[in-house]
Amino acid sequence: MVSPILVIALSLFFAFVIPLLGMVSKKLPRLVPPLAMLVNLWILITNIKFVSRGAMLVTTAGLKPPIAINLAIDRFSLLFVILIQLIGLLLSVYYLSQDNRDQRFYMLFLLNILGASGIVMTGDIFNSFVFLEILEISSFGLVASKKDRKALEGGFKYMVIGAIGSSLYLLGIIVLYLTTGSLNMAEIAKLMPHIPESIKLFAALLLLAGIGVEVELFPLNAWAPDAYHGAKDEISTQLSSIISKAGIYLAARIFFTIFNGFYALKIIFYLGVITFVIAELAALMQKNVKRMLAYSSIGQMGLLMLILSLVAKRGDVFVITTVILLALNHAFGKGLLFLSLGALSGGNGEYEIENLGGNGRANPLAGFLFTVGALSIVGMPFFFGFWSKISALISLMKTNVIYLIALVLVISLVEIYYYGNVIVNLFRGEGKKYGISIVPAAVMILFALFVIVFGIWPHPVFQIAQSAAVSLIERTTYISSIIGGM
Amino acid sequence: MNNLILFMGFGLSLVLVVATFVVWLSKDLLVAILGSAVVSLVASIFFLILQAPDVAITEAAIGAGLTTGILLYAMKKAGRYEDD
Amino acid sequence: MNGGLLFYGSSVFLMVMGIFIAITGKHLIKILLGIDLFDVGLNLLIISFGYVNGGTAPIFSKYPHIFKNVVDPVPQALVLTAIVIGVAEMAMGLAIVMKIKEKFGTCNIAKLKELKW
Amino acid sequence: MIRKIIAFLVVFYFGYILYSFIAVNFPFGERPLKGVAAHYVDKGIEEEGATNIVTSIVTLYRGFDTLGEVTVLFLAATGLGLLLAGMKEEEKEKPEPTLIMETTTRYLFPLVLLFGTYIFIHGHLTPGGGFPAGVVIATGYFMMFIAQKQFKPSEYLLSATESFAGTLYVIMGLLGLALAFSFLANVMPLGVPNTVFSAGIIPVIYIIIGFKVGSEMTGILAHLKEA
Repeated sequence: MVSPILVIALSLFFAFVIPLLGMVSKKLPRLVPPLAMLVNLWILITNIKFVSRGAMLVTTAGLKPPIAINLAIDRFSLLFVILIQLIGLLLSVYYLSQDNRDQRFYMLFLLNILGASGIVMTGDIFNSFVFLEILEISSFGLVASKKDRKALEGGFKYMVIGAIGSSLYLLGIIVLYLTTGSLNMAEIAKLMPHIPESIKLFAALLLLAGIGVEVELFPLNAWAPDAYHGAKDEISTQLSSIISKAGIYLAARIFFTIFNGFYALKIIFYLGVITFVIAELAALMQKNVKRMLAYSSIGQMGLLMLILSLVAKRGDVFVITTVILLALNHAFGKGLLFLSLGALSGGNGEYEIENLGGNGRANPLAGFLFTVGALSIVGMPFFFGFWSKISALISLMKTNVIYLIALVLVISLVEIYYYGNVIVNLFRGEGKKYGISIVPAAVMILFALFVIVFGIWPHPVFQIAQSAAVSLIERTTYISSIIGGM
Repeated sequence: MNNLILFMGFGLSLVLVVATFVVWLSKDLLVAILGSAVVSLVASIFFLILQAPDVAITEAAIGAGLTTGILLYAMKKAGRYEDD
Repeated sequence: MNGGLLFYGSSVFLMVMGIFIAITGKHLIKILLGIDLFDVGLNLLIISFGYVNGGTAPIFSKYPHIFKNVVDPVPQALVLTAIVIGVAEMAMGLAIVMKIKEKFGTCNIAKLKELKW
Repeated sequence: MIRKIIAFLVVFYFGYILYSFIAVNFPFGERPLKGVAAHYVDKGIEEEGATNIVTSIVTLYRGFDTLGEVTVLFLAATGLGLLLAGMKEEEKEKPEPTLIMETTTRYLFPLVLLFGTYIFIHGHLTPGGGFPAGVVIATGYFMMFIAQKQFKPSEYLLSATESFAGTLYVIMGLLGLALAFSFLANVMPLGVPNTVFSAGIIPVIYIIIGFKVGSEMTGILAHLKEA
C-alpha cells in the first residue's frame, strides 16, 4: 500500500525541483506537472480498495490524532481528490502545447492543485486553513499572470476579499479550538454536542465567511466575475473546475461532519437562493460571453450550495448524490465552455458577442464543443447535465421546498435563452478562422466525452456518487475511524 | 500580570491608537507605512507581555522589519502620495 | 483596569480599523495596509486567548525543573504560521499593485475603471 | 463622505459585537489548559526532547502545517518573480550611499548573518527558530542592498538554495515515512534535553527552514529592488 500523503509530499517535491530542472534545460519544467499528476493519480487509485467504510487514517509525526496532524480520507474525499487531480492532469497536458511560458507558472499551477488536494484530504481544521491559503495565493498569481489590465484588477479584488475571508476563517477555527481544546476535525465533531449554541453559531458564521469566498456565495463573490473575466481561459477553467470544487468539499465537510447539519445552514440556503437568482439574471444581461459564463458559473454554485444546505433537514443520501452530480457537471461542462471559448476567440481576448459572430462556423470543432458544453450546463437530455438537473428537481421535491422547483425551472429557461443566443450567434454570418493545435483539441474532446458518454450511460457515475454520499452521511463512522469510540 | 505592566500596556495602547489613526489619515504613504511599522512593533511588545517570546521575535522581524522593507520598495514604484 | 480590556480591546480596535481602512482606502497600498492591520489585530487576539493568569512562556530552559503554570503554546504556534502567511499575501498583493501602476499609471481606485468596482 | 460614515458605523458595530462576545465567552486569562495543549506541556519534552514547547509544536506535532507554510512563502516568492518578470526599469537618480553607511554595513553584515545562524541553531532551546532567523538573514541582505551600490546576490545561487532546501525538507519527511511509517516523524535520537545536540530532527528542520526562508526573502527583496 502506498501512503496517500505522498500525493502532497511528491507534488511539493516536484514543485521545489522545477527551478533545478529549469537550470538544466528550458524544456523540462513543462513536463513536470503532467508527470506529478500521473503519479498522484496512480497513488490514489491504488488506495481505492483500502478506503471502505469510514475514513482512512494517515498520521504524521508518528503520533495519533488529535495530538498530531492527520489526513482522513473517506470515499467522499477520495472522489473529490481524484476529480481535482484528473482535471489537473488534463489542464497540464493542455499546457504542454504552449512552449513560451515562464517556468514559475508551472510551479504556481502545481501548487494550486496541491492546495486543492490538501484541503480535500486533510483531517485537521487548521491544516485546511494552510492549504486554503496555498490555494488562494496561487490563484491570485495565476489570475494576475496574464498581466493585462483586466487580469490585474481581477487578481487584486480576489486578493483583498480572499485575505479578509481567510482571516475570518482562521478566527472561526480559533473559536472552535478554545471551546474544544482540539484542532482535529473528528475530535471537534465528537465534542460538538457540548458546545453552547451561541458559540456554535458564531464559529459557523466565521467559517462560512472563509468558505463563501471559494464557493462564490452572494456577498463574498464580488471578485468572481472580474477574476474569471480577466484571467486566461485555462485559468478560468481552473477557477471553476478545481478551486470551487475544493470549496464545496470544505463546506460539506465542515457543516456536516463537524457541525452535524447545524441550523446555521438555513443561512447558506437563503444565500444560495439569492446567489442563484441574481447571478443567473446578471448572466442574462451580459454582452460579453466570458463574463456571462462567469455569472452562469456563480449561479450554478448557488444552486449547488442551496441543495447542499437542504440535507440539514433530513440526512438524505440522494441530496448529497445530487450535489456530487452537479459538481461533476459543473467541473466538466463549465471547464469545456471556458476552454472552447478560448479556441473560438483565438486567445486574443475578444469575448463580445458581436465579435464572435460566425466564429463557430469558421472553427467547427470549437463551435461544436462549445455547444456540447452549453447543452450539458442547461440540462438537455442525453447530456450529463440532464441527470444532475433532474436529480436536483427530485431533491427539491423530496425535501418539500416545492416553490423552488418553479424557480429552478424558470431559471433553466433563462439559461437556455442566453446560451441559445450565443450559440445561434456563433453559427451565423462570416467569422474569423483560428487554427487549433492537436493537444488542446484532444483535451477538450476528453472533457466533452465525459459529458456525452455519461450523459447516455449515467449508471456508473450515479453509483460512485452514491457511495461517496453514503460515506459523507455516516458521520459517526468517520469520527470513530479517526479517534475511536463515539 | 502586575499593575505596573498593565499600566505600561495602556500607555502603549495609546501609541497603537495614534499610529492606527496615522495610517488612516495620512495622505503621504511613507508616513502611513511607518505608522503600520509602529503598530507591528507595539504588537510585538504586547506579545512579549503575553508570554509569547517566539511570536514576539517573529513579529518584530517580519511585521516591523521585512514587511516595511517590501512596502517601501513597492511605494517607490507605486508613488508616494495618495492622490496620484 | 484589567488585561481583558487592554488586549481584547486593542486587538478588536486594530481589526475594526483595518477593515475600515481596507474598505474606504483610496490607494491600493492603503488597502493592503488595512489588511495588514487587520492581520496584526487578529494575531494579537489569538495570543490573548491563550494567556493564562500568572503563566510563564512555554519554554523550560531550567529543565529538569518545570513550572506547571504556563500559557497555552498552541495559539502561539498557530500565530507563527499566520504571520508568515500574512507576509506572503502582502508580497503577492504588492507585486500586483506594482504591475497595476505600470499598466494604468495610477494606483488610485477612483481612476481604475477597467472593470466595475 | 456619507458612505464613509456609514461604513465606520457598521464596522464599529460589528467590532462591538465581536468584543462583547469574546469578553463574555472567553474571559481573559481564565481558560485552563486542556485538550492537546495540556498534552504538549506535560509530555512534550519526553516525546520530542525540545525544551521550547512552541518549537516542538511548530516542527513536529504540527510540522505538516509548517511544510505548508514554507510552501506559502515559496509561492509568494515565485508569484512575485512571475509577475514582476520583464518589468521595465526606470532610470532614476539614485542617491549615493555615504561612506559611513558603506563601511558600517560592510562590517555589520557578517555579524547579522552570525546572529541569524545563532537563532536557528538554538531554536529548540530559546525563543526564535527558523522563520525569524531566515528573516534576520534577509534583513542583513536588505541592509547591503540599501548601502552598497554594486551589491547583487547571484540569482542562480538564491534559487538553487531555495529549491535545494525545499527538496531536503520533503526528504526529511519521507525519511520519517520510510523509517517510522509516518510522514515527518522524529526518527533521530532525542539526546539530553537542553543541550544543542538534542531533540532529534528539530534542529535539522530549523536549519533547513532558516536557509529556505532566508533565500526566499532575499529573493523577494532582490526582485522588488530591481523592479
